[in-house]
Amino acid sequence: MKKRGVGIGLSFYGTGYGNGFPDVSNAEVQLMEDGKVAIFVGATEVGQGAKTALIQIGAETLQLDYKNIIFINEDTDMMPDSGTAAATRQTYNTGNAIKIACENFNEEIKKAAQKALGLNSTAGLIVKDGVVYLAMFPDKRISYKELSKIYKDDIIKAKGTFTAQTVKMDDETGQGAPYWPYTFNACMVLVEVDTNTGRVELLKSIFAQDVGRAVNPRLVEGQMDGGFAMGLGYTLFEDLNLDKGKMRNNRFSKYLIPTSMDMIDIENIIIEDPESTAPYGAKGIGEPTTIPVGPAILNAIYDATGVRVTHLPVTPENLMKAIRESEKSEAI
Amino acid sequence: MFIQLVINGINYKVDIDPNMRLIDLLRDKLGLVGTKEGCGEGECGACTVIMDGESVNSCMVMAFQADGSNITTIEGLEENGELHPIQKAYMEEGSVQCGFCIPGMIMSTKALLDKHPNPNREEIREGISGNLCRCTGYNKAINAAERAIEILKEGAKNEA
Amino acid sequence: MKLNTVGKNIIRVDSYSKVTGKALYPQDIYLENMLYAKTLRSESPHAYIEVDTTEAEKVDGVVKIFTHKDVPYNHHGVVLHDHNVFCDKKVRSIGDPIAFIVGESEEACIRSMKAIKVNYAEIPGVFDPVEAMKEDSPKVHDDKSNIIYHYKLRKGNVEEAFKNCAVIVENTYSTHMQEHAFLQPEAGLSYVDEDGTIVVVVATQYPHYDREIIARALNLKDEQVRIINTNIGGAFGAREDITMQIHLALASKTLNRPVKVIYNREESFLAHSKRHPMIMKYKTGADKDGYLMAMEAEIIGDSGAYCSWAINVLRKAGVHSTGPYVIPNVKVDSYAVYTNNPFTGAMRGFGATQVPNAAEQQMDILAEKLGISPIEIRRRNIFRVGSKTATGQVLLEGVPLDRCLETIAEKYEEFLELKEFGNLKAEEESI
Amino acid sequence: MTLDQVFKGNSISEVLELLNQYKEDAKIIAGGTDIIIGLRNGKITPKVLIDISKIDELRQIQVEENKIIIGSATTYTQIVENELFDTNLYGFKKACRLVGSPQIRNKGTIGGNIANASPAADSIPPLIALGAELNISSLRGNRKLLLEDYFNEKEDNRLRADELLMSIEFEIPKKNQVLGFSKLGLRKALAISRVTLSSLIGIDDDVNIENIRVASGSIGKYPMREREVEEALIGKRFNSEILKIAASSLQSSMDKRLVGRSTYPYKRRAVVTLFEEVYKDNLSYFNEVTL
Repeated sequence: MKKRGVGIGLSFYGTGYGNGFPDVSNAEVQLMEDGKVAIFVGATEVGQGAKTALIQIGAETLQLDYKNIIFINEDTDMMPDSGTAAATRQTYNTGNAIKIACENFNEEIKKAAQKALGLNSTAGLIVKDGVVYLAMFPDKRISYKELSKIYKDDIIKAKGTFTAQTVKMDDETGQGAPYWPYTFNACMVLVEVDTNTGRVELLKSIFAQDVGRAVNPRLVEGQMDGGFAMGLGYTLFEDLNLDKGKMRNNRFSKYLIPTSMDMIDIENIIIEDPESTAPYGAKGIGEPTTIPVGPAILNAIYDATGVRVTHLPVTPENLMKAIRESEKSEAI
Repeated sequence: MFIQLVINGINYKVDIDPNMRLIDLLRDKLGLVGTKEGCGEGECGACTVIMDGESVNSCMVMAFQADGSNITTIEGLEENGELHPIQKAYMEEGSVQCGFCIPGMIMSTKALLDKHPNPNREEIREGISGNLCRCTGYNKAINAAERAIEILKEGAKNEA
Repeated sequence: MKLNTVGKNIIRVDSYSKVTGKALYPQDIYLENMLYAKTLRSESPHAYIEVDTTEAEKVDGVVKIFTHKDVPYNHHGVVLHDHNVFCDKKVRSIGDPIAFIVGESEEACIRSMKAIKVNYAEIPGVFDPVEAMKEDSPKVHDDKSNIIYHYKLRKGNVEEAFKNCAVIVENTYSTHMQEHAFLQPEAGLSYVDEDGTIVVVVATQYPHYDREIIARALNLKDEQVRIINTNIGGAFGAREDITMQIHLALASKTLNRPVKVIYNREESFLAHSKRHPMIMKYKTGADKDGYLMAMEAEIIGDSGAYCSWAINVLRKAGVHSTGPYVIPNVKVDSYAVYTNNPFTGAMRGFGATQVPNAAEQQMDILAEKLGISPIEIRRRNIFRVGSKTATGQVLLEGVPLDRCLETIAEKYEEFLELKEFGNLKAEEESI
Repeated sequence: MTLDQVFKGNSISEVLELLNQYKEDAKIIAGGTDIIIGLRNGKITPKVLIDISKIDELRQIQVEENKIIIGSATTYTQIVENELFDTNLYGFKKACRLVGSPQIRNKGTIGGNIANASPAADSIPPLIALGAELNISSLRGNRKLLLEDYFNEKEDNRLRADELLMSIEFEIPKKNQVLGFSKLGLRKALAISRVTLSSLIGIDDDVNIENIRVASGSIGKYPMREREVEEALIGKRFNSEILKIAASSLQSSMDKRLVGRSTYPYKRRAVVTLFEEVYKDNLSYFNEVTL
């Protein structure tokens, strides 16, 4: 018999290392010889889109076309330490470090322009599209390219460091402010359960994700789809089948992650609420997108079958076991 | 032993070891490293190439079996420096994340569209169902296939 | 604020190289005069070992077999240094590295690896974290307690609060171990630069950490090690801990030649961490109007044979155990425990992924008992701007959970209709 | 891997010669989807590999009088794309379409699944239900074997070292017969089947079951005929009433066969859904076709 159910799941997620640990990101910005601007950070692109999102934050702060930014994040000899690409921290933490470094760079380049243009102050100087000019007299202007030629031996550069604020929790009471910022989401699913085979089929889902501000909405949607698929696999398919410390399912023919046919189109809704301490309000969302999926599916399975599954994964056999047990107890 | 085959339009005569798989030939011998190995058992599809018109896992083909075949790998899709419409669509639709599955995914999409130029979303899902991806949840790859179909149609119209 | 670039769907800057197959991952790089390597791993979950490489060294094409004897500081780990670079006396889980065989070809390394004799003197293992917490359980790390960490959260008075609850729900939930299953299996290369710098080319989440840990293991200064991070084929937390980085650096430093290693999928499963399985005992109470009054939880996380991030993960699980709800009285104890299972560590959600499977089901059970909808009970309890979390943190801003909830709530009726429609149809068709 | 020599077979006679020469040292490769895994993990260690995937006679689907003959190196994709399997043989097409993934179906062959005796081979139960026979050749001669006899405990029936599986043949079902198939996998693609069921059912003018063959996969040691189910259903009116009978008679067979196995309670119940699916497919065929 096929039975349908609706379930929801909410979650919150504290980003960053947390618990008062020095969560430091560094960034360096430098004018290159061709007038382009290089950003050096130790923020790893693992596929989440850090490189693109961080370039966008840099471009925004530098008021520069993103194509004129050179982004170096691959070599420890060239880049400062920006912490790990984990804890959903790169957009917020390294994004802030880049923003600060770029703001500092804007001041440095204004100073350089002041000298080159023979002005008596940097006041009123504007940086825009690779040019520094005086707002009240726009003829006073100099391009980054020209500046790079003048300052060849005295490279224009700046640094930025950001340390996230968290408070270590008390050892006995756990009281403290362990993470900041928090990211929130809500997910709802409609599933269909076959009460003979225990197969759970996903039919429909809507997923609302707080992002602070979406630096690149399409990348955010990609994270939401991917997070959903991982949550789906975690809940319904993936089982290492551990036996006395040995993983029986240790390859892809046995450890089943969702295929394209197991996924469905998700209605992804991005909720924006810019966070004042974040770069342009943007918070990280990498990890949170996977969290509410399982709970929503579990609640939907209950709604469909009246059976509470308290042990993951809900493989067909595990679900059937739970269904049989609940039928037995009902019979008594 | 020597085998002869065409890869991305180029004739090759290569000396192979009998134990070599097609993926080993492509990567280790010919430097075509865009074809990836993700599982070695035909499950993940990262090593997908098109062999005589059909998508195959190059980890599931022995190199000697490819003698006389015509093979297209991801490196063979660009023409005169112009990206293939599927490649363009993957970029535009944001279908790429870590990228490791992408060459295989694109080759499967190409094999699908070569045979069936107008699949619906479900048929696209089936067409890439032999390509595992852990990052994207597949949906943007399906969007890209749909976008590629549009680009290909526009191209055909312009030619006509 | 008018923004020019932020908020725009610009095309990913790395996508051109990735759609053309030009993006290089470590396995795609071939260097001249390059050696290959294989890692011999433990087949036992808990045993004393004796390793004899005499025969293996004689295998044609083998250049050197590295073991613990070759490592100046044979320890590493992201929090505690409880991993061995190569196990010396004891293995603690299946997959622990024992030796690194370097040779002229991969085949030579495999032949040699098979010729290494490892004598395993089995020790009773412990595979259940609850068992492992008992005093008389086998100890994974010498005589140290298996309990690595205990996080305590105390707010208000749960005993008193439960007395005043209209409904109380008690359940024990458990979650399993999850594999990251990124598509690119681990691979890496190393070589020595003209100036003597040891260069390790890998795909890692945190290159500066790798540099530091390699330098420490090999007794070098940080500046003597350089990490080049290639394209990375997914991580999800599994590229936080060290896998082959020290092995490669050691081999190139010793042999002064490039060395490459590629894990196959099975080895990848063995080499990196997993998501912590957790046992979560929950007691949650609400008043008759559906407002949460108290929650008590005990969370036990299986760290496997090594700590990795267990302390931080179980801390995070504890902090997030309430779900995004205001609860005035909270008591949480979370524990990280050693067992002889594969080690667990960072994975997407980092402890905050497991607990909602319990907390969110508790919410629905409470709602059902109170006769209100799952949406409604959440509406009454969610964090909003100004709410205080169980740790006493004031959520000053950026709490649009109400908007997230209302966004899905708008579709709740539609989902229910589709459910009813499907159920009616199934009943009609039922045979 | 242990290979010294590999041959690309150009003709059947050449392959038979090679098999005769190398015997146990040789292995046939067609699609390679099973054998390469075996070579890589050391489960099989042949010295010689003979490829038959390019021999045209072995990769064609022919109709001869009332029979369909499928060459052993025919791929699943060839079957899925062949119109012969669109109507009352749809169950066979469905089984082939549910194999692995497009890449696997493009390489994997119908003969490979049989020769490797994979217990979870999806295409076997429908062929057993069709009463398919195997044509096997060697330099010593030819033999015919019922597919359902291939998968039993008699090792004699299995392919010998010098033998080549040439083709699989079966009678084309009549218009009043339909082949049904259903599969329970753990996911929707790349799924190894937990249980499969297939049936060939023929009905008479009064809509009574005139003839029937039922076969299962993964509810025994090997794919097999389910005679108890056949006996229970023959002569019965083809309507939803038969589902209960089918399920309970199969369950009673399973009770004898599987009891004590950890998967038994699960599979015992799952077959109910599988029978429903087969029944629905069959019903829609009978509804569409005017007999």
